[in-house]
Amino acid sequence: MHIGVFVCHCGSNISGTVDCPQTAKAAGEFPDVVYSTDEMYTCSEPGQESIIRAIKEHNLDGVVVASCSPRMHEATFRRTVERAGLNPYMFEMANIREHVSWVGRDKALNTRKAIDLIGMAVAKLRNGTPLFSERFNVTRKLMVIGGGVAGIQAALDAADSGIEVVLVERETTIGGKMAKLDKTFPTIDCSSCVLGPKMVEVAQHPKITLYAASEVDNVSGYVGNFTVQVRKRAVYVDWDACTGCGLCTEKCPSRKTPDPFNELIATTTAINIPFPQAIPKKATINPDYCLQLTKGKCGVCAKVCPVGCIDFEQQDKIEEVQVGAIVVATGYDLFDYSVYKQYGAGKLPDVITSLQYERLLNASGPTGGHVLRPSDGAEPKHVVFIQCVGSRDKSKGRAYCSSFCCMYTAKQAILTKSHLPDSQSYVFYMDIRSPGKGYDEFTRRTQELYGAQYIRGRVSSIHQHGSSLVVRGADTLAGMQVEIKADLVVLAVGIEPSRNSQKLAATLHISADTDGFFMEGHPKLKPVETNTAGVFLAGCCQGPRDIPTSVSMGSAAAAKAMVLFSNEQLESDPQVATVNATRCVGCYKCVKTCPFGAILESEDRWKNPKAEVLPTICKGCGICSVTCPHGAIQLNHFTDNQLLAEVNAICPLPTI
Amino acid sequence: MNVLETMKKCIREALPDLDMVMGWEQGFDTLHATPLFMETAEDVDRLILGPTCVQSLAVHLPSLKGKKIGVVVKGCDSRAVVQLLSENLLNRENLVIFGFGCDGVVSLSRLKKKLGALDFIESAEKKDDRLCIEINGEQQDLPFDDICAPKCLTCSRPNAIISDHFAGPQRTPRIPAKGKTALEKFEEKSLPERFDFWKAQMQRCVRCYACRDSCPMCVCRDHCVAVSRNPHFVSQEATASENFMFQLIHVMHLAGRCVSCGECERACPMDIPLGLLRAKSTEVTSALFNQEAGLDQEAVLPLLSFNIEEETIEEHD
Amino acid sequence: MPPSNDLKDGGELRIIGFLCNWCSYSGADAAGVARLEQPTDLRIIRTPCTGRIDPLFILRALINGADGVLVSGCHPGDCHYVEGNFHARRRLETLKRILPISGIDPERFKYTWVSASESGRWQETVREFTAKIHALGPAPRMTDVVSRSKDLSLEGLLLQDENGGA
Amino acid sequence: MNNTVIAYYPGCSGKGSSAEYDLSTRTVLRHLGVDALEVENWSCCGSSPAHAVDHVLSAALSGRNLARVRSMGHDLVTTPCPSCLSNLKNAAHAVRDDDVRAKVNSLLDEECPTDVEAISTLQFFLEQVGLDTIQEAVVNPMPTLRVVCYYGCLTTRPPKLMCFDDPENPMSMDNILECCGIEVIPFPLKVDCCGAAFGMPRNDISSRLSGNILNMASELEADAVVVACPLCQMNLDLRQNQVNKACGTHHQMPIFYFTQLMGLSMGLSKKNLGLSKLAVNPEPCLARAGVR
Repeated sequence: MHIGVFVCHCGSNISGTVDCPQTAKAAGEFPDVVYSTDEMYTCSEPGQESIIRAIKEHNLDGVVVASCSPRMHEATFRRTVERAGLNPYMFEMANIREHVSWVGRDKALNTRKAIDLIGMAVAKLRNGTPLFSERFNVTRKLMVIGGGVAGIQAALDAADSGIEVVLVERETTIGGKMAKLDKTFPTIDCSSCVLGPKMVEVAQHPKITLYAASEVDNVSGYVGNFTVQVRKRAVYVDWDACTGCGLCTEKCPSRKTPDPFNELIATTTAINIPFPQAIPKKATINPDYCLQLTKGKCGVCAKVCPVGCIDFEQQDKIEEVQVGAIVVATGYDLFDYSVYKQYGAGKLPDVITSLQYERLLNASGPTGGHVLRPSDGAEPKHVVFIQCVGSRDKSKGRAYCSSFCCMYTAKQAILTKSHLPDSQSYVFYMDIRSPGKGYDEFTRRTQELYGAQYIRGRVSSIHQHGSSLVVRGADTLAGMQVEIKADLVVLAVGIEPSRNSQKLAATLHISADTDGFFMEGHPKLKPVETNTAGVFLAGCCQGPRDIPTSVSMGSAAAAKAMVLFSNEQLESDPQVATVNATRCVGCYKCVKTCPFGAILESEDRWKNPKAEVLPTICKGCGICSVTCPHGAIQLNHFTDNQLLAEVNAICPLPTI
Repeated sequence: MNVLETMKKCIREALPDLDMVMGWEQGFDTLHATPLFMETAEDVDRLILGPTCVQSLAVHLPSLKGKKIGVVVKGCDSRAVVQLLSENLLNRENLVIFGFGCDGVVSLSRLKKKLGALDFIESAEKKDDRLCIEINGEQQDLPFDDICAPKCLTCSRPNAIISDHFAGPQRTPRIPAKGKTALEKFEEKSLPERFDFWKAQMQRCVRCYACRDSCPMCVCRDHCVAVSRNPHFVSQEATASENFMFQLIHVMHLAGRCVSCGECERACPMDIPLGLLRAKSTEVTSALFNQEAGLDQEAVLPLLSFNIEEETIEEHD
Repeated sequence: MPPSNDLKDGGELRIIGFLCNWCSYSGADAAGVARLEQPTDLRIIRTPCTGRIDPLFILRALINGADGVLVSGCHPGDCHYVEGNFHARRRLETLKRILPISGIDPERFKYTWVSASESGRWQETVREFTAKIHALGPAPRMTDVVSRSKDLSLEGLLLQDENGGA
Repeated sequence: MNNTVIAYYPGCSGKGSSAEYDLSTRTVLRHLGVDALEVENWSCCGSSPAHAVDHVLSAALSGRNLARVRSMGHDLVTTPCPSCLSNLKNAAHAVRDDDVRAKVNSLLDEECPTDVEAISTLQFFLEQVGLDTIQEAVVNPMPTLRVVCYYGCLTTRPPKLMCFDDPENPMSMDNILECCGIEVIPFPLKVDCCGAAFGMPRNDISSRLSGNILNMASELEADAVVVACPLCQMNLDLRQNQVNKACGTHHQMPIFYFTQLMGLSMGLSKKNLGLSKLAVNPEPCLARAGVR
């Protein structure tokens, strides 16, 4: 082999604590190294040109660049050597910046370490082989999981660009949490006036197929070619026939059915349409409360339905959908605040969540927009808002800020004043976080114009006292205890990833952070990508986001999918496992450990059992490689021999 | 009908449907048995069963995959068969297992230590718990426990645990004698003492691969990394370090799979106590995964599975 | 030849790190970006996942005379490949527990979990492990001369043979 | 439960101001088949003054008692008093640190053990005796007796030290008394402070704080308050007149130890439960509940 080594100074980043010329000189001594040099900035235009020049002049068939982390510039240099006609996988990097010059102070030791790392890279390269990508077709269809505002935006943007979209929604209507809100901050415009038209657009868009009351059961395949199994839950109504007339809901005798759309502060009928603007506007039967389904007698809805669409025998149905990319926009759920025993543990009727309060404020809510407290239906006069319930509280395992509660609490305080001019609001807060356009002005307005009293401090207890609640807390600015007699307490409950997120993450092979939010590809540069190619994120599933950010992320995720679909074909990563069929004994140990089902129990032409890797499904983890005692399955570019060569380069084989 | 005759009858009956049945016949004297490959009814006449039938015939099974094979197994041999089945290395449909209850087998190396060279054996016979042996013209009568294979002293499964035909009566498992095992005694030594011990042993190792070739769980065959040297885990040099590397590769490959048949140590011409390494590996994997190899055909190898919360593994942070 | 062979002369010991690309390698990068100073003994080998790390690599390194081997990956449950570190945990724990029988000090091998964001923790890990290896000193080698005068048979070592050997 | 033997640390108040707590606890334990062996030659736990002066000294005072328990051959000690418990637990925790242990041992004749655990008698009843056993012993349920359980600040806090019950909403006493056939009303102030620490220097504060508790109890129409702490009991019972004076109220609210009500429900004699020692006369309330 003819190997060239290029040692980068990275300005003074590396050369400050590593003797680069000496390193380059020592690198020249390694076996097969025919050329070594040091460069000021290897990644710069002239630096890359000098690599290309050297490849041609010295007839190099392998290149080692000793510079920054391969996570930074591996892709850059692979393209460089490819431009010079080399196979991009005949290239290795020695990380002498992040792992050497930036963490060690002693120049002599650093230099020695840099030389060793180059020795390891050379050894690995000498055991490398050229690798070639495969090209494959792309299914130009996008699946969006979650029909909240982020998912709706992603679906509409993608569909408008001509891409077929499948929108999967777990609930019986799209709209998500935003559909439950009364007004939005900081403009106090009506939530459903903003969202409603978009929901209608989804329903009418010729490129969008909507699966409501449906969930993703399983996903297989890979970028460009996912096969998704969608479970359409039994709703006991033939939705193709249902016109949404609502006659059934008027006649249904089971009127004590809990109403999740109203956050359980009201009841509905067993057959119901969540709200008048629901999309799809179809009736659904709640099987736990339907008298026909639980007791076997009733069937009133079936009798009154003018189109005869009630079907008590309906079963879950699984449909298989082929898509090329997936946008995950599964949103959030509220933290279960009943662990706060000092706030009544969920047992005090007039201590409610902010989302329940939205329903009380909302003109289409159970009280028709009159603020009436749950216990006795009276108008509250003193309303206490408590922020950070399940946010920024390590003792409850919630260290993170839920990001938008400060803003909606301010909004709710304003709305309280508008609904009940005689009322007085108190807001217990830790810090007011309002970093957005017009946001801080908004929270100031809440205090100055609407007279909400902001008290900086935590609430230590709430207890019932007659018909009112005693809220006891600290005012840390005044340095004293405060006790407020309140008629209604609204908890700004923190958010957490939507229930079942963990299962979905496993299904999609994406990871979640310690709080359960899905991990973005890079915190700064890949905020809507995941580490799984072809899976994108939008909205609160990635972390707490307000409406404008969720919408932006929806558009961004759609744009990423469009970029993907702009290619006729995609190239697969050749760093995948391969089976040496002559050596495989067909024990299928590798098959058992593959997390992706990328290894098949196959046969050779003489019907001997052999393992076979599907290169497009293989993600290149190498778990399989370790299971094979004689190394018949190897991970390209990280073969046993390559890794052993690295070990032997640092610790040579004993010779006695 | 005694055990041997019952066994012969079973084999004769099954033989027409089989390509071959493996058992033992007498070797060059009555103390040595050698594998017998029976293809005809006449071959069956030469079958023996007894304390000299030391070899595990399971070792030949993987290479005969595809043929219809019968095999005679002791309790310990049967565990190897079970383990091979669980690892998809054998087809149960192509296999007929002839089991019997084993009374223990002799250890030639222990016998040698008692009697010296075992050159002129006139006869050898087990009578109750003694071995009567006529050697160099002298009659010796030895307690069987003094010269049996070490594994037999603690044998908890003398009967074939899987069989299509079982000849003779079931044997009762041994209750292990009190006192420390060799492993426990060895582990009382310091790490440097152990390291020096292996260094000395590995200098004696001649890399004949008898340990590997006799191991029923060694299934790489011609592809063994020690000979193919691809992947290059170990070089061909017969130095102490390379020999040790080879032995440790063997231990890791057997982790959670070793059925404790003791064949490696028996086969070693240099009497290197390889059983220590195996015993440790078995101790570790049973403690970690609460699972013993070779007992359950449906078992998944512990190193091919995992629990999200591992109760036995302290979280390393 | 490069000066790899006389590492000990520089006061350094040979420590090999196997790091998964997604968490610990990134965490080590992040420690570099944050200029978190670390001892220089460690040489890092990058692998896609701890699930790729064959315990035999570690044994090979130790037999070759590495004074320490450090493996680090994503925290269990956070594997980029979902299950890689669950497999690794079983394999590495098995190795760690088997090591003592060989006479190799299990303290010379450590496996741990460091995420991409835990640069401080990475620095701490490298410092602690390097200090521990220095406290243990250079590892004994298979190639060192054995005293021939000692009886190094198993019986010689154990002095008696009540249970009939191993 | 037959012949269970437990090391028992009464604490100084048990021998003085809360003698009825000590008496009723022993009576009920004996009735349930538990031998409470008083720690031999025990000394004061140091209570609140000691740790305010010197942490090592405080640990040594309780450390000595732990050593006494160990010398009896026990590794578990129970005490009815939350303040004693807090000190015993603190000491047991502190001596796990090698430095602290060395300092503590240098003050003691016998070494402070590291393996003796202390639990409250309340926890002992709940976890070791068990609600089933208690319920079986009840012969005299009092369904018309409405009580509130008041736990005070120390029974469950600091939670990481006490490791018992919910720090914000403890239910252990509620559950035991319900088992005894008594009506327990949910009490919002169950873990509020009674102000005991300010009893001497700032009488006004402790009167206000104790007043809150009594007010809430009577608003909830409770017949009595039940406590598990000698200090709480003293503040609410002995000082009830002071509180009434300071707050302009007229409470006549009996303040029971939970063990006294357990004993009554098991039909044990009032004398052995020390009912006569209570400052606010419980008899009218008991008479209403049908206890004679």
